[in-house]
Amino acid sequence: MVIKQTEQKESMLKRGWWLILLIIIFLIAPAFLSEFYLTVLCEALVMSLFALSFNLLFGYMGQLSFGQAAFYGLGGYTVAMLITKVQFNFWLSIIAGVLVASVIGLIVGFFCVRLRGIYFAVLTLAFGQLIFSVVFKWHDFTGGDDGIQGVFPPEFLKSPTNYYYFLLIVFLLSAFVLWKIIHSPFGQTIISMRENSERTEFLGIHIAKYQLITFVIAAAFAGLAGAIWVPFYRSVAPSYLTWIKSGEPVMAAILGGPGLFFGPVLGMFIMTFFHSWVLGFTIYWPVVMGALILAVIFFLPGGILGFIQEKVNERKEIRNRE
Amino acid sequence: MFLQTQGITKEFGKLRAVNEVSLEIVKGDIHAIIGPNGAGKSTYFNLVTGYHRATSGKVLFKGKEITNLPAYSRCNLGITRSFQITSIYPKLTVYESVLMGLLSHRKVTLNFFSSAKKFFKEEVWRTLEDVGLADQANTLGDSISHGDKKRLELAITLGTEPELLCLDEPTCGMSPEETDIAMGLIKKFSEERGLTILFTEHDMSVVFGIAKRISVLHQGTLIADGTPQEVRASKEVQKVYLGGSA
Amino acid sequence: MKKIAILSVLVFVFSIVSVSMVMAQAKKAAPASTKEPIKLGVIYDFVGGCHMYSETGVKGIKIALDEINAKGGILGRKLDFIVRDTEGKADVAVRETKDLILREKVHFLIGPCSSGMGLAMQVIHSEYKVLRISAIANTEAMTVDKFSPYFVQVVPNTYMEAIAATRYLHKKVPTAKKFCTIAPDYEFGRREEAAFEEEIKRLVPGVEILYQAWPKLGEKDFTAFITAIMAKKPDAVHSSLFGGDLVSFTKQAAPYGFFQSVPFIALYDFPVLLALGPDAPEGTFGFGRGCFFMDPNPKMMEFVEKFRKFTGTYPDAWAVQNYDAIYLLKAAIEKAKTIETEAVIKAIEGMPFEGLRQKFTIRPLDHMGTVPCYQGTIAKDPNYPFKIWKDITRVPGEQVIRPEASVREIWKKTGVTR
Amino acid sequence: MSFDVLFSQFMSGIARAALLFLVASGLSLTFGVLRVLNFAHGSLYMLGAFLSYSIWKFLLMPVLGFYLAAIIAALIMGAVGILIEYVLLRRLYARGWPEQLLATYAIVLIIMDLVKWAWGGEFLSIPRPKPFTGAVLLFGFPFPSYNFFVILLGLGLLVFLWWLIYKTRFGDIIRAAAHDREMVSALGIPIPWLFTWIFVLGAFIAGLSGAVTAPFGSVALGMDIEIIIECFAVVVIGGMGSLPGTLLGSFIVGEVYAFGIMLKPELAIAFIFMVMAVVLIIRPWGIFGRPER
Repeated sequence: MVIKQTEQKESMLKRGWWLILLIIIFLIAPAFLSEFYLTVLCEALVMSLFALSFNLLFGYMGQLSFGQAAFYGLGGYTVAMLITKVQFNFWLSIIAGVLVASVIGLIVGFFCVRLRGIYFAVLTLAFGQLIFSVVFKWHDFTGGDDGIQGVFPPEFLKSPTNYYYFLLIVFLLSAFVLWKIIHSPFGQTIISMRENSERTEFLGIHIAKYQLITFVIAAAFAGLAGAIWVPFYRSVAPSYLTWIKSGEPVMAAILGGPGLFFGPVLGMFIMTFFHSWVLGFTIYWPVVMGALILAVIFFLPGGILGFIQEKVNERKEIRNRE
Repeated sequence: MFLQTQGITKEFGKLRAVNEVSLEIVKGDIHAIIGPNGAGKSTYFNLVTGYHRATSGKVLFKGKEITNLPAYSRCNLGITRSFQITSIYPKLTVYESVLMGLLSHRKVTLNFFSSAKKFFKEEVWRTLEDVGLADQANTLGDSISHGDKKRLELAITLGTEPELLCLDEPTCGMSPEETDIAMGLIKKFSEERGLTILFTEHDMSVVFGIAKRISVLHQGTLIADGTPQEVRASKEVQKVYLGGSA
Repeated sequence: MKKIAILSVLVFVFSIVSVSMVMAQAKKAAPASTKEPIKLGVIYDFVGGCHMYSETGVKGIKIALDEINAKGGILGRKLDFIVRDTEGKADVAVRETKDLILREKVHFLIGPCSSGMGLAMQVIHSEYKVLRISAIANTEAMTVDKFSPYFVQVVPNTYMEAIAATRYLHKKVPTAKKFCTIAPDYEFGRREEAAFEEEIKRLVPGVEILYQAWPKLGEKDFTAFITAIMAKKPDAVHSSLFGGDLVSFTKQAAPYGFFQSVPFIALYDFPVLLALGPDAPEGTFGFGRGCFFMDPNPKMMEFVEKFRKFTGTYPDAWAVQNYDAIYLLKAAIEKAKTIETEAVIKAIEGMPFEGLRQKFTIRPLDHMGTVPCYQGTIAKDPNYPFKIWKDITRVPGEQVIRPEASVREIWKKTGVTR
Repeated sequence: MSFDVLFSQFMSGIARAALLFLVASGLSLTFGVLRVLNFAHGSLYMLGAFLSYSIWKFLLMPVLGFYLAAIIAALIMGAVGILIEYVLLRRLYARGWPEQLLATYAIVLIIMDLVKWAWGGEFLSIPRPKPFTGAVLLFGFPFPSYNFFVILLGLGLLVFLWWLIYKTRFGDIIRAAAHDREMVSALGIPIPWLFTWIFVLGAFIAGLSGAVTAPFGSVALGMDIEIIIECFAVVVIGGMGSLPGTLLGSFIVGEVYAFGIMLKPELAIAFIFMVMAVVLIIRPWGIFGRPER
């Protein structure tokens, strides 16, 4: 179905050096990036974290959720309300945002994990829209349609470059944690559940419990992404919770390659830079994005990174045979 | 008392697939359940392993009632099974598949941070060597031969270090040589690891060669239960097997 | 082998990024000499109901710009503009605002259409100290609650517009005591109905608001709201429905005999009346911000000719207000003799201005233009293929603008220091 | 709450239900039978509405104009359905349903821009067709006659689909395919062509329902995003691939929305998703649906 390749055996050392090179590129990026593209890079980082949290469910647990934006938005709204209404401490508001997203994730997940495939997708879509319509309509509490403005970070984080480094640290830490989870015994369990849930159940695994834990982790990281994003743009709006926003990580994962850890990250980077670049000279961005998706689905079945992975493996096999 | 079913019954609508079967499996035995197709062998098997829930009657394991326990809890008590259609991990390597059993049994699956590959290296290699799959440790599940897949499933179940191993037609679809190897393995594990084996089979020669005790089911009811010699001599069995319809 | 391949992809992605950076760097390097054109960032919502208003707004800007550039521009510098779309999403609106300020280096901003976007942008361009003029979005939150010195409004805000409309409704139906309201559920609708409630309580002692309907913006099916309102049997209904929503509401309410049984006032401006054509309910009241037929002064009629030559149709309120906004900016720059933001703001405060909607000034306290509000009754007119208004009243901004004391009171609550 | 208030609210619920049934019945074919999470159904509905507006404006026939425009628009949308299914979806049946979902999502983006580019942002509106302009007195309460037309059309479509699905061979094959795709193809029935016809029928109904809703309100951008989620709710509540299910689903959603507006206007939309979630939790395959094999 979706997963062509499982994770090749990677020791940290063998992959290590190019990862470090990448992090260096990220560290020196602000030096030669114009402030606008630094903003776009920040958005790419946050949305990549959102895509990673989504891919924990889709790529690794094998279930497509179409309501993850609800947790992303809830994280953002919690921070916005705490900071603007009660002038709560910035760092604690972010933690609160993650907690709120996790708790709602637990409640929603409790119902969703008993379903599979299309039913799981449609139920998460229904819950996502339910949460969106409550936030959208609860005018006096959430500010209704135009959301909340004036969500300022602490003084030293007001400059975009400093905030960029803050986002980079949070992204790298979260990516590291997610990487560890996927390669931990817990990760191995959810991958086995994806591959053959009946076999795994008969090895003594309570499938629903593990899916619920994964759902809560995904909701927590989606909430974190929303929580660190809202102060950067100083405002949050209900459009953060719609099913259209939930569709973005789905696109990024399938574009980049859901079978690989960094697939959704590459997918989201391409989408974000592509969007801001195309929007620069035309308002007809959606048709370009639609064409790009169709191209990838038909010509690069495993996603861009998946395709490259295959090419690399083929060349490796040819070399081994010689 | 190792495993006991008391008047266990299973109905699918009006069809009574298993009809009040009371049976006892002794620890350490290799116990076969035989009967013509549709005799209710698999259904009985599924009742013991928790795949189906019994309509009535009791299942007791080491004196504790497990009739309504879900499959994963029974597995944690030490009952694990293989499936008639081999159920393995097509996209995972042989090594990872066997490791999964161990991770679950040794209760480390809620560990979020240490790397899964570091766990139980010796046990996995030992099991792989026991079933003769050590050389294919890194190949994917769906790119090994049919016989190897059966042995892989056996290795996976051994990974959970069970006390009672239930095998649903372990030699189905195997050539005579493969059947002997498989049976040899089952006998070896039973002796080496003190495993109680419960398996269904419809090939007579296989059953009489290895089983210590045999139970015969016919249209859901138990018609004979005892040593291979007693069962071979019993009139009902001959009527069912040799005389055509009962 | 694998790592080289994956690295090649990521380097490839970043090469696109760095190439476009180099282009951006080059542009930044060029010194901003006095002869450089004055750059105007136009940012509107080309989505849903706002798409139509944004398009006509941009046409109004184009006409004004062509005229000004034909006469040598402002302070001898040509005026050019860049149009951007917010897609109706707050995060896209904020990013586009940053792009216009940081990458395109615009000197002034104009827009957006929806109030929600306006609020989200206001925080950003105030931080970067760039002046924005609003010619369509008109929530009072922009000039009062979330006041920013870097913002000027030439559209009557929700408070002014609702007060004027309520007075007209009361004048037309003095005996009405029981009211219902129906408004789109977002910033604009909420503010208008709040102002209506405040004013009707002042005008009619013992007034009763029986039911408030809040269809979502872009609602397609109003039948449930219509039947719910008619069931309450109100004496009159105030509404701030507009555009596509008002068209749908009107067509769905007509067969229920809604317009015959209850006096109704809503934003029946030119685009709505054009779309409704024969379905436009005669005798129903409308309020608006200045389409051509609401203020047929000579300057306006001249603009109508130019607009019809350029677009083949009549100018609506959004074209008129955007046109006025450009000329207001021109007057302020010429008075300040520089395009430096602080000087232009100082010049624009209290400056009297003669636009298509005749005279108004920009109040120094909250940069709110004392722009007029118009009301009228829908009627046929021989020389137009669509219905327009009769017995039109033009309420000057001064009569309905929120008194300064009340503005300062709100500022205490929302923490604005001025 | 006097009787006539409840009755009028109930009737406005019926009007909305009839409309929802028109649109959702097409979706219940593609989503229910083909199990394709077809987001593009809303876009075909919107394109049908815009096309019928342009054709009606072009024809300018006083009475028949509207009906002719609706039929032509629906036929064009059927052709577009063939294009989408044959060129795109047919290659994806072998792949997983997430790819199919994303392909329909891409089509939504493309059609959205196509409509924005071709028709721009004006609010286009078609007046109600001749015989159905006024209102009918029902128990003393005016009820727009156009709503009757929509209800009649809905019933007509119901009978047609019921006859097609339960009384023809083509229908038998559809029901069999809905239940077990491999078995049907094993019997030598050309599944690909069957699926094309189902998708075309779905697209035709989407186009027709778009044209029929045009006189209701304004034909404007955003119709697609608006309607598709409610259609999913209708199909999911009623039961996938079951016609009576879609009828019941549209009735429930129509009435929940109508009475929601009266009791708690703010939460009207939320109520629909609550019902959808409850049904999915208790009976994932919907009230009349059958569990997937």
